[in-house]
Amino acid sequence: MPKLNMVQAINLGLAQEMARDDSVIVMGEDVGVDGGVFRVTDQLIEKFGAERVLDTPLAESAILGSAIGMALAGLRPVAEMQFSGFSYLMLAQWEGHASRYRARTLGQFTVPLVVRMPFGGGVRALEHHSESREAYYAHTPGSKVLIPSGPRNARALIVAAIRDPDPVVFMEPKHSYRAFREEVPEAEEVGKIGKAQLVQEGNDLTVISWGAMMRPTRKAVAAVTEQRGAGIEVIDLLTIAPMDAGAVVASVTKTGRCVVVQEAPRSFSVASEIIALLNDEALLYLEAPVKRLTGYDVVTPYFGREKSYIPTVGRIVRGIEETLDF
Amino acid sequence: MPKLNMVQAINLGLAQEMARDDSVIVMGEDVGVDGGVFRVTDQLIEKFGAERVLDTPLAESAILGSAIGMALAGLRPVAEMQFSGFSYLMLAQWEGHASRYRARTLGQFTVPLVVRMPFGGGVRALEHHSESREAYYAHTPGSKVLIPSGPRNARALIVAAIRDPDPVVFMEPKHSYRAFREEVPEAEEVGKIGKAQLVQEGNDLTVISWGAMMRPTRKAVAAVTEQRGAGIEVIDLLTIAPMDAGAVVASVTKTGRCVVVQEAPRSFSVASEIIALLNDEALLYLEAPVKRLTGYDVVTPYFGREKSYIPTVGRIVRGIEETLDF
Amino acid sequence: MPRKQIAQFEVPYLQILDAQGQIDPQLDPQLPTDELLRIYRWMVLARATDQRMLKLQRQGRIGTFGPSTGQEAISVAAACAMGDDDWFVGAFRELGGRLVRGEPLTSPYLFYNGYEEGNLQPESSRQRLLPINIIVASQCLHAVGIGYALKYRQERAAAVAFMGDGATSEGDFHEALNFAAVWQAPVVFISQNNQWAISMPREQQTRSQTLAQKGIAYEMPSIQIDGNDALACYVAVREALQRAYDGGGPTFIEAVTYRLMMHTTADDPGRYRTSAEEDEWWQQEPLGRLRTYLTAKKIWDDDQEEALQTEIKAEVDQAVVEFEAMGNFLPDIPFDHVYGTRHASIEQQRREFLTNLEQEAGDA
Amino acid sequence: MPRKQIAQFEVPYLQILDAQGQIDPQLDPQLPTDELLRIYRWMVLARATDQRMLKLQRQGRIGTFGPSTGQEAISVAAACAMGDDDWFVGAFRELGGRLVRGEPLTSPYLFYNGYEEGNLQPESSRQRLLPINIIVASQCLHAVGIGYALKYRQERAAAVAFMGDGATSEGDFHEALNFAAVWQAPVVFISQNNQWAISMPREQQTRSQTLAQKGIAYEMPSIQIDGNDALACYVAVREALQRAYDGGGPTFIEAVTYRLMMHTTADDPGRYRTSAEEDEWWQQEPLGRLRTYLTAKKIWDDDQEEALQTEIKAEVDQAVVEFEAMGNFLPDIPFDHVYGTRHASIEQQRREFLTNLEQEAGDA
Ligand SMILES: Cc1ncc(C[n+]2csc(CCOP(=O)(O)OP(=O)(O)O)c2C)c(N)n1
Ligand SMILES: Cc1ncc(C[n+]2csc(CCOP(=O)(O)OP(=O)(O)O)c2C)c(N)n1
Ligand SMILES: [Mg+2]
Ligand SMILES: [Mg+2]
Repeated sequence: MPKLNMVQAINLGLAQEMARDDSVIVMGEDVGVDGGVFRVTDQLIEKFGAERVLDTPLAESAILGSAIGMALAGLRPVAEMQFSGFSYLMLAQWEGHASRYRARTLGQFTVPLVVRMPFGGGVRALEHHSESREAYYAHTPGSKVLIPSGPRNARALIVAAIRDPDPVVFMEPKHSYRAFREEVPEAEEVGKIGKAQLVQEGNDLTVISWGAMMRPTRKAVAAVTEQRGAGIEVIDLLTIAPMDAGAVVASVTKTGRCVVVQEAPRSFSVASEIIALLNDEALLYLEAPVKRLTGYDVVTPYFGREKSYIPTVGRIVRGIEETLDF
Repeated sequence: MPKLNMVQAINLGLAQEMARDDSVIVMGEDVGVDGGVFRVTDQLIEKFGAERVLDTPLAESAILGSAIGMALAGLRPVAEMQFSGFSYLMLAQWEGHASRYRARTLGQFTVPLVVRMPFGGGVRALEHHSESREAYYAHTPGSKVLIPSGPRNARALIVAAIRDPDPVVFMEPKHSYRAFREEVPEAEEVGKIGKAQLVQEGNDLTVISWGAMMRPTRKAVAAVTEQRGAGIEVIDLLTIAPMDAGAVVASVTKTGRCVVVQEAPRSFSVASEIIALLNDEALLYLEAPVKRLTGYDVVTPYFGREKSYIPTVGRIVRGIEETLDF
Repeated sequence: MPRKQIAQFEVPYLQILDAQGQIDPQLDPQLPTDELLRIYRWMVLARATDQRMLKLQRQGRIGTFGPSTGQEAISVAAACAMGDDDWFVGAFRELGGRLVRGEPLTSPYLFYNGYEEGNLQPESSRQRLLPINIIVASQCLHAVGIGYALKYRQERAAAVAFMGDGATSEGDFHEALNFAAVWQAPVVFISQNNQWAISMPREQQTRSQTLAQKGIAYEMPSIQIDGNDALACYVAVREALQRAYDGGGPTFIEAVTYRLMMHTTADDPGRYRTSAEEDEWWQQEPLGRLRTYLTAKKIWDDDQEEALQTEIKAEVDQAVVEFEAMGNFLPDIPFDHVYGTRHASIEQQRREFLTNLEQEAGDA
Repeated sequence: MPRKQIAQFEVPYLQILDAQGQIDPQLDPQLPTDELLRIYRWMVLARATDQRMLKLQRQGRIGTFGPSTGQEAISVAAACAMGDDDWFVGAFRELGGRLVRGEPLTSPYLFYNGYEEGNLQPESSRQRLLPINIIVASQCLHAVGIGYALKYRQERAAAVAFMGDGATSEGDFHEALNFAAVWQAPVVFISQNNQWAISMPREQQTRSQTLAQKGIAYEMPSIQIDGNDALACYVAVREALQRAYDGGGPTFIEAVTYRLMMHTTADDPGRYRTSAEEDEWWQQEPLGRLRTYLTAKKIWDDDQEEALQTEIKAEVDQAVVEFEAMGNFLPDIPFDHVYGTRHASIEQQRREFLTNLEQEAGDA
């Protein structure tokens, strides 16, 4: 099995789906000749031609809006927003059309499409290139929101997203793009949308995270486990919406303690929703407040300061310990 | 004191602020000659002229984007989005500029402006005219989000919003526009941004709501109080972000039980954040799960079905009772 | 100072049938009689439906809606000029065209009474008719994507997108025309310039003398036509479709017309325009002049007109009866169509919803 | 078929100094010597700063940035043509113009090293220089609002907005030009058509022959100019400003230039364009031709050039030294500027942040 980084893994998934189904079209700014500014779509134009790998003009609303038209007419577009920070330009098309077409027509017209977008910080990038706003999309009914955390699940989930009958926001944690490699089988693997992954079992505390935060989370969990011998359960959410409530609730019902690690600002966020869910279904099992280790409710600082604003291994370790000791 | 409905009350606030300060400019689609599709800006063009009450072309991003320019240059624009359902077209300007200019320039450039927008359902309107998406704005750092619930606080808050040094999203619950009247003093009243209102004190349970949901909430509370003699504390949030955490926590710390009533879809919402806040600060005081009485996570139905999807008095009564009886 | 001119552009105009119903013989497209009568019949049906809806709205039997009276020519003629494989991508003021494309006569009532069922196209139809679109200009982009898909699949077909004059101010309009031109997508963009966007007159919406000239920004063949002249509409759309089918890419058509009624039933035009202006435009409305022409051409007479009116009244009556007999609107249908897949959290909320609904019934 | 033409448009072009530095005497604006030398000096300083940044970036001393080498003429000439009361509203490739407008020489380094401090304008300055704007085309709208405010306050001033060629595809560009035209706002829109938007060549960005013709859509005076000809840039901007001051509303200028370097330091142009193309454009770059002209005009010679280069190198060296000596970047400053008012929840998070920071320090 080849060892791939996340960029290569998503590229593999895209290439395989394009080979399998000629209704799959890749489109966006610089996705063709340039292969994408992160090279996620590298070589696709050579393999599948400029009719299936569209270098579009610079207009995010048009990229999604025309992708919606393609999907209505039977194609399966995979559109890229060059950075999630520019995706708000297409939110009206997302909220108003992509997420609604099925409901509006009681299933007669559907828009199976994927919007891929790199998101998150930690790569010393310019303004607007470091935010995490998955909550916008997750709060929009009719949207599916996926966030892979590693090469293998990224490949499996991009395939699932492309085959899914619904519009999917596929948010790629750019900090993880080249951070590590995993074995990714050539053979087809199709992720399950709506399912979280139980990364590690434990009885004392549940840590829930997703995307780029999975790495510091795992390191922190390893450290705490080593230091204290605590049994920590780790959940990788993978699907943000519709969330795998069952997995979250089952775990915390068992452990009674929970820490959520997220890069996005704290308030009105995915972490908030996880807590609300636990309140609904597991309150009586909670032995400590659920801890939110998150970004702060400040305007994302330029990269000179960003590091301190993203949860670190040390902060996660302390958060877990405090929750264990509560 | 004249008895005014919410439309008249906001109109009064706008007119008084325009008279007081010639840097206040009203702008938007049909706000001038037509006086706004809901008449909130009625007569302003007659009183202040077409240079200060701008009927703009049909373009939401331009309305906010040019308002940002005006604010940078020292004006205080009050821009209208004709319906919140079209405001996503300006979210990129909001997230990318309005909410960031202060942070970006460490306070050197600021954008004191207000974006008014009617939101919410219950008025038998067409698609996109019934949603509640306050969570988008609330989740955006640097944004202040206000939602009045009645004529008097609407007037006081619009005045506060106009005078505030920051960009404010002022969401007007259109169902409450003409639903009832209140005495609104001619004399200046300036609301306090960041402060919730304790509508009614009680020791047994806290109900938190805002906007149009305050009315069924109050009715439900009256019914439960009458039936059971329970002491129910009622909080009208008024400011969604930055939220008055102190008021919420103090109340639930006292009562131990809490119900949140909201029109918006449930997940990743303001209600979720309130629960997360209580988890952080008041978990040990909770005698029952906080109950979310909310819209569902479905695409807002057309108005033929909408009624069942908006929390009703009966549903709130039952929610309160269940939480009391937990 | 002497400066080079590096590009020149012109904006053409087409009117075939003038406001008095006189045809310009040089421009006569010589449409077959049955096609002329077909166009006329749909225009009459659209007008009758529109006026009935107005009545129903005033009686509280349907909700807010935006009448299209006075604008029948362009959407009907366009729809008649279209082929079966073409896609109709409307805004919200193309009632006539929608009916031509096979929308059930009951659908407008259902839609404006708040039921998604009003968006359903007959299973038997080609279903290349998108639902009404309310987010101004947003649909222009869908047409571009559809056009791209048609081109990609090498179908000899096009997408026809409608928008208002106000819509041309939105970013989505601009992005759509640019994408369509770059892709040379088979799309016909038709701006119904009805002089008003709610209370905003055309002259304040944009400073350009014509809307048609906006196509120059995209090097797109563009034309202004008399949008109340069904023949000019038909000819211009047919030409544009032909260009699209032949690989010649998109066309932009400005159809000059007038919104004779209120913006929607919630609107009061008396606040922003004079009835004198309305009266003037009533003189130019499309049905009368087409009837004059058909009569002059001796393919139509008063008896036929009377028979048609009777027939159409019956059709409209029948549709309203059918609409009002419809009742089985399942309350939890929104839960079925959030996603195309089932999810536990949605199903749990559905149960909660149904329990609540039962209890509400008990409350009453 | 004979059709009426109802409107005609032309797109003018202006070049004064050709690629060889030859002036068209008919078009010579006869700028005073000190103004010519001032323009040249800023262009040289911009080039030197740009090249130094490239070096610093390669050494990891600053982060990703987008060089403006080759595009100095337009932003410098525009800034030199502007009055003190005018607003400079840039995108991200107007380094030269920004420096002219009084941006501290250390700011670019600070900005591209990830500190908001790089956006601070000297307290002593007029501060009509907005920070770098990264959301393509979004700043065009800010310029329109500023223009409106200037008009409203009856200031004799204008806003000058810069954007790229790619930017003309965004909806915000369209909406901005439309609003500006409708409001007749004093705004000068300058599109730096540098032939590329990252990997997207100008011809695929839009189908129009020129970008200038996009102004026709808004009935806006528009012109294409040689953007590497500092004189044409100066003249065109001055004319546009004059029009704006005089109540004549906005102007759209397409300045044809070329991005001689990579899009940003993260980009590899070798993936999408040839070095032959780059070489060709190096022949037309703006500094050389202006120097040739100044030399031919006998107001500049090699000694002066050498002295200038030495002087500017020292200035740049000094700026880098100053930049690298800066250090007191308070970590919790973002909490100060979320709002202009204090809020308990933000202050609580600040405390949490500071505690964490202390503990992190302990971790290390
Ligand atoms: C994006 C958006 N903004 C605002 C509205 C509210 N609105 C509905 S129709 C309309 C005017 C549309 O004018 P025009 O495009 O000329 O179409 P017409 O109504 O004249 O057919 C407005 C402002 C909307 N539906 N969508
Ligand atoms: C709205 C938006 N979309 C995408 C990007 C990413 N991006 C940054 S610059 C750029 C190309 C800009 O091209 P152009 O307008 O020609 O300016 P140039 O870089 O050539 O100066 C892109 C796509 C962005 N910054 N903003
Ligand atoms: Mg109109
Ligand atoms: Mg460019």
